[in-house]
Amino acid sequence: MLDFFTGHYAYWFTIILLCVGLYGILFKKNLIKKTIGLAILQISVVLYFVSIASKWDATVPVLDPNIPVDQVANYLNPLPHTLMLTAIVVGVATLGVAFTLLIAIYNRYNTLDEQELIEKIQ
Amino acid sequence: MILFAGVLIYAANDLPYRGDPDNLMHVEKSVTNTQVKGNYFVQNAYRDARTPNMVTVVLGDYRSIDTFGEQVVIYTAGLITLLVLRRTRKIRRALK
Amino acid sequence: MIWELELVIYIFLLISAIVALEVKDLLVAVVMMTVFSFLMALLFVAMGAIDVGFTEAVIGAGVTGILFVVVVFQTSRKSND
Amino acid sequence: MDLSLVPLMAILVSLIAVVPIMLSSEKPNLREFWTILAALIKFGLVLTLLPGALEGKSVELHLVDLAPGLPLALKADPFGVFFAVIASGLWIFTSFYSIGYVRGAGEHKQTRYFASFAVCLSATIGIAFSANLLTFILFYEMLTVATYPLVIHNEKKDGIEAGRKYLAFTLTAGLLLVAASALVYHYTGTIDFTPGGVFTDVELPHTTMLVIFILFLAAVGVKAGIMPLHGWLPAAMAAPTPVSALLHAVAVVKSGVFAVTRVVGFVFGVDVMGDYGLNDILIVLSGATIILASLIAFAQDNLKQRLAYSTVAHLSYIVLGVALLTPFGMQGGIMHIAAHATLKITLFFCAGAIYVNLKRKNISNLNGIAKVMPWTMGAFTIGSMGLAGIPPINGFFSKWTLALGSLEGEMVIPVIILVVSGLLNVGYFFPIIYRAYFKPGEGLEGYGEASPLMVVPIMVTAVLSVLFGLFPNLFFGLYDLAVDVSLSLFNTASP
Amino acid sequence: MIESHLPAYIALTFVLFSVLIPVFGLWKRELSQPLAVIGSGVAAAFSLYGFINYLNNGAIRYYFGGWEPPIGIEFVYDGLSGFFVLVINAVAFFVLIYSGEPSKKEFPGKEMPYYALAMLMMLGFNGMILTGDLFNLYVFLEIASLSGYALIAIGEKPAPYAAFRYLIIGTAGGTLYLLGVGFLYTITGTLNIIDMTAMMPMFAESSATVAALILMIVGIGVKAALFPMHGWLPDSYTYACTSSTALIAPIGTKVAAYILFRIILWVFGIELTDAVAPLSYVVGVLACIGILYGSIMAIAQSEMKRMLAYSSISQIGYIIMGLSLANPWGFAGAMLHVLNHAIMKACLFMISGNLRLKEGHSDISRFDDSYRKKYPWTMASFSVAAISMVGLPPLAGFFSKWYLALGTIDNSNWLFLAVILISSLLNAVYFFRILEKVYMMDPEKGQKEPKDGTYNEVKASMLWPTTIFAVSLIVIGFANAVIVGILLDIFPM
Amino acid sequence: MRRQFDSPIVILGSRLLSPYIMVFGWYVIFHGHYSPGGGFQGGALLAASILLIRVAGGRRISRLQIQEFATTPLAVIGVVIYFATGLVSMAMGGYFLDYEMLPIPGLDPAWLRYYGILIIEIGIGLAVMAILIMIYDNMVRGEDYA
Repeated sequence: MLDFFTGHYAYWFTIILLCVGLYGILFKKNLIKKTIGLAILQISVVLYFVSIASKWDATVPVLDPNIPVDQVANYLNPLPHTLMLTAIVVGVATLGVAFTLLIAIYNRYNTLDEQELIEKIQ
Repeated sequence: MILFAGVLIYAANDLPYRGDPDNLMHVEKSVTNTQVKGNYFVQNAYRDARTPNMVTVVLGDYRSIDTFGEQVVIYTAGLITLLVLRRTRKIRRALK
Repeated sequence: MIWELELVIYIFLLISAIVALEVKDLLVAVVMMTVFSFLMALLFVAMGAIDVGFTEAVIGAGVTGILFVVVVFQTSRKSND
Repeated sequence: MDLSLVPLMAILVSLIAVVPIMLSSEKPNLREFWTILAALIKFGLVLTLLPGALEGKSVELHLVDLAPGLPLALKADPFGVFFAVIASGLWIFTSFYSIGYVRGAGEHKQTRYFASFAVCLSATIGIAFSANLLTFILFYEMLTVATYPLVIHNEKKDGIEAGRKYLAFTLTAGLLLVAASALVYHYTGTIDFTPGGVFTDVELPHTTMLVIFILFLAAVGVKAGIMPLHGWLPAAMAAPTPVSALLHAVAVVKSGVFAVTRVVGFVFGVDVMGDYGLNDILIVLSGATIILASLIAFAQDNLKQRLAYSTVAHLSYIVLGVALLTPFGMQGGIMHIAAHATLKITLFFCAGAIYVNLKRKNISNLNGIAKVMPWTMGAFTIGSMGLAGIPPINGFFSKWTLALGSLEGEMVIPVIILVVSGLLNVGYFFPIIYRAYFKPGEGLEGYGEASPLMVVPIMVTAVLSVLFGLFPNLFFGLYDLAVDVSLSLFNTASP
Repeated sequence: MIESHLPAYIALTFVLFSVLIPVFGLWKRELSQPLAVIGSGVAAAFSLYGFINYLNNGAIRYYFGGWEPPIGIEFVYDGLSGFFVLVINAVAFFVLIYSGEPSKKEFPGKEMPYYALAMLMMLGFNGMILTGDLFNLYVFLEIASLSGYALIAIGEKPAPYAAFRYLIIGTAGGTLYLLGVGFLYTITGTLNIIDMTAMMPMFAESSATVAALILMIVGIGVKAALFPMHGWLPDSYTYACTSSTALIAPIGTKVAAYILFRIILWVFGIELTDAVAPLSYVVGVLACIGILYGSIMAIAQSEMKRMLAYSSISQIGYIIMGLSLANPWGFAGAMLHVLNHAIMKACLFMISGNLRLKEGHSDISRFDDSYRKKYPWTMASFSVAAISMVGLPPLAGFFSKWYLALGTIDNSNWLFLAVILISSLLNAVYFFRILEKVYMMDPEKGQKEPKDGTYNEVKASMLWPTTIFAVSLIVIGFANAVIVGILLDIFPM
Repeated sequence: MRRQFDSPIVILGSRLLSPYIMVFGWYVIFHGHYSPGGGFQGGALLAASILLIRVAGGRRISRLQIQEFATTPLAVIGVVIYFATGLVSMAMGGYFLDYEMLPIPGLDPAWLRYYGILIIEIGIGLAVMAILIMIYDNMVRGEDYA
């Protein structure tokens, strides 16, 4: 049972974080809040990848001459890390675009509240 | 959203234990007997590029097109701010 | 990997995420978002992903934080929810 | 001479004619010259196919593949040639008549009118010469679209309503046809028109067969005006009269019954129809349509509406004949295509002439017009007598054959239906004639006969129908063709 | 030599031009659009050559950095990707030619970033199609999406808001896709598509696989505007400027559909997809609802662009339905519909752009019969495209529906067949409504004579792409046997 | 943001901090082979050092550093460095981004890869720095929607 817990608790927390992010996206009316929810969602996925890369008792994926590489269990899996570097940067780019659009919206309608925006558009 | 959480929890029960070095993404050969990436990277990164930081090697060499794409994403974001927000002085004068 | 440490960070992460979403002052929300990013970076490092942690600290907490602040200053600071 | 390209050329002639017609929109005479030229060439081309068809041969032509294994194929078999001869022959008269009509009535957008007309004829000939269902669908839809501008020609509210109704009916029909064809293709692997049907090698559950048949029936039944699906036809009478005359008496509705015949004889096959008892549905529906439509025709005061319901009734004669599944019945049905075409076109021409000349549409206003328009009313009398089935006009002959066919199939009810509807025909046509000849007219001073461009075609078609009645084989051996067709269906079906 | 590098060339052409455009655009703004046209033209030529080469010599696998998969990342140029690349590049080429004129009016002074982003978006789409790596796909997906958001944000006043909504939904979708990839990676240990395909049968029963599949379908379904996830589409397409809509509408959703095809038919295979839950059937039902919903909403619209946007939702449904049928006919129908719909939608949006440029609006209720005189060619193209959308032979639109109908019958799926038929009728309703307006006098205004309009057709650079698309619809209609023959060979089962 | 902060301490502090962050940024780029870091992190740090001054000092001071119009060319240069590396290796007969084919004489393939990675990291660093500054500049300026 403890085994199952230690094996899975990281997933559960990630899932909760994902749900929090999704909640922000779906139910928050303020557009900046939505953006924050988006950021949480993205980082949670990053967290998932990072947590699957881990191995018990392994070291970081930087070569240490004292630790042999033929024992794979000695090093963490570098691939998810790489992927997540990319994903983080992609997330920042997305957020940049979102901010740009937010400023454009505010310039035009002087509000960032979804309800008011819909009223003003119609 | 509850549906979403349900799907995820359903999925998580079948995921392999975290941190177990015997996971399929960590072992040497996959079920169809092909090379597993994570393993290969750990073992051969230094030999291939003389760089101790495996992440850098994967980023810059094995999956370089990913990184290139990533750079292009950033480049895209820059151009987008340019497109949506900025107007050059020349144009502003022309519009007046 | 010390799972007790991770557990603590996880709980703080959750708190900061929820606060960031629920607080009415957007500047506070943005600051909480930065805190969230920073905790996340900490967690990454604790899990051994030093590169990712570094990147998250620099980009997630640093640059995104600045940009968030710029947006809040450029637009409004109040939120209805 | 190699005939294989002739069907294609016959289709393309009027399609190509659209270009000069459009280009000479500013010069009415030149434009109408193109129309008539195209009509004549088309008729000539169709006639070149006739000798071969009389010998029972078919001309086949495979063009591009429309889908893997499904070519755009043309096949001028006797039945197709039969239909093509009627359609293209009557187009010549209609062209002349149209000129008189549109000028007399001062219609607008005459170029569009003639261009659409030409396209319609292409589509009709295409339907006649289609070798498989896919090609058939192609031309069927083309006919739908090309007729639409003609239906809404007056661009008044009723015209547009009629156009919408027309599109609703025919497009649905087209889609059902697509579905039905796809089903046939799925089950049999072919959708070529084969005398005797494509289902000979396939055993299907009764329900499946029934579903396919009902889909087909709903699809082609719309254009054939079978009763619950006839709604568009009276509405479409908002179109100019030549359109009603050629399209709603000949081209479109006859494509419908042509399609019914194709489906019964060439897709299902006579035997299959009989084995699965599918023809009973057709007999019941068409019988009901004949009686009901005739009764409704009584109630119509508008002359064109009355003619329209008469059309609905007479189309069902053909369907009935086909559904009897006997050689005589089939033959009578096919002959009635020709008979009804000539007769109804005469009647519509007359109605149009009356409208253009006197601006009168309603039957109650027709008192005494025979004195003003003797020729027109004479032709009208011939036409209505023919439809009522009075010898020696050609309507009698086909009805007689139909009756023979039903007796041959040992069915009595169709005969009764034929007799009753004949009486009903008399009932709704003769009051018109009575009014025209014997009631004193009002306000007719100063009016004379319609322009010769209209009267001559009327007379020609009237005379034609009389001659057909007397000598069925006189023109182009149409009678022999009909006999050949019906026999071919029955011979191949029983090897 | 060139053959083996083709997949890279196609994508790199767009990179090259997305860099060249700022370089020249900072110096001379007017050069941006011609450069973009050249770029997409070169790419279209490459993809045409590549497709012919594929037909003769078979698929190409290109290893980036010289690392063989699964170590490195590869580009796979096989039949499916070749077909899609050809379609989207050809369409983009013509749309970019077209966009020269409207761009002067709609976003003056912003040509340089606009066309650079258009190139980047095409890079993203091409990359998504060509790549053989699931994570790489995500990267390209984000490139394409980000530039798509930006292109949509240019337009009328509410455009940024529409783009922002699209961004939120789209990025969430992309993130869910990434999570799905994560699940797959966790259980298989690979990211390469071909590698994963070989391993998949061993993990089909795992709940994580099913969840990954669901997440991917949802994530990509957002981009494809699959029914419950379509919310972003109508606003985005309506408020965006003409050139953006004409560029994104025909291409964007198709590429997402491509990914669904790749995942469901190739990576998982239809048996594995349905092993635990009848997912493909669920997707098909959603597609059906989307078809009907889109058609009905389109009837309710009075704005032509919005109507076309709803029509897009409905048409995407056809493609996804063909996917869920998972038999050769359904596949061929869906693929043919990808081609047809790309051309039809591009043509129709370009026509709405023509009208907006000349009339200043594209409100259907204000159309009248003078348009026929003023814009004869535009209206002729519209008639062709509209009739093709309705699905009347011999135009291209009919045949995709024909094959789809055959596919539904092959599966004995009468519900889908009925949906195809009903939606065709609904299509007819909203297109004939416009045709009626344009070609006829309005009876209610009591107008006696047609309004006179003098010939006022748009410039050649706008007119030609429109008419070429219209003509190509007829050509495709007659040549579809050839295309379908090729497509049936591509089908994986 | 747009205007200078009133407090001199803020601007002084940021001016003091900025050069060190910048140096650290370059260090991270070049030392990415041996320790965590690389183009993105380094580029972000470089951008941070410049943004710090901008946030504190407003637009007037920002002219003294990298000017606004210079960011787009810098970004293009960054992308071009990466792209050209790939193209060169392609031109030398390899695959795109195949560093073994880079025309640097006298090095075995592994070292070629080492330098190839370094080159692209520099490209990434430049591009990221330029673009993050660009995003900031454009956002601060705001949109002048008619």
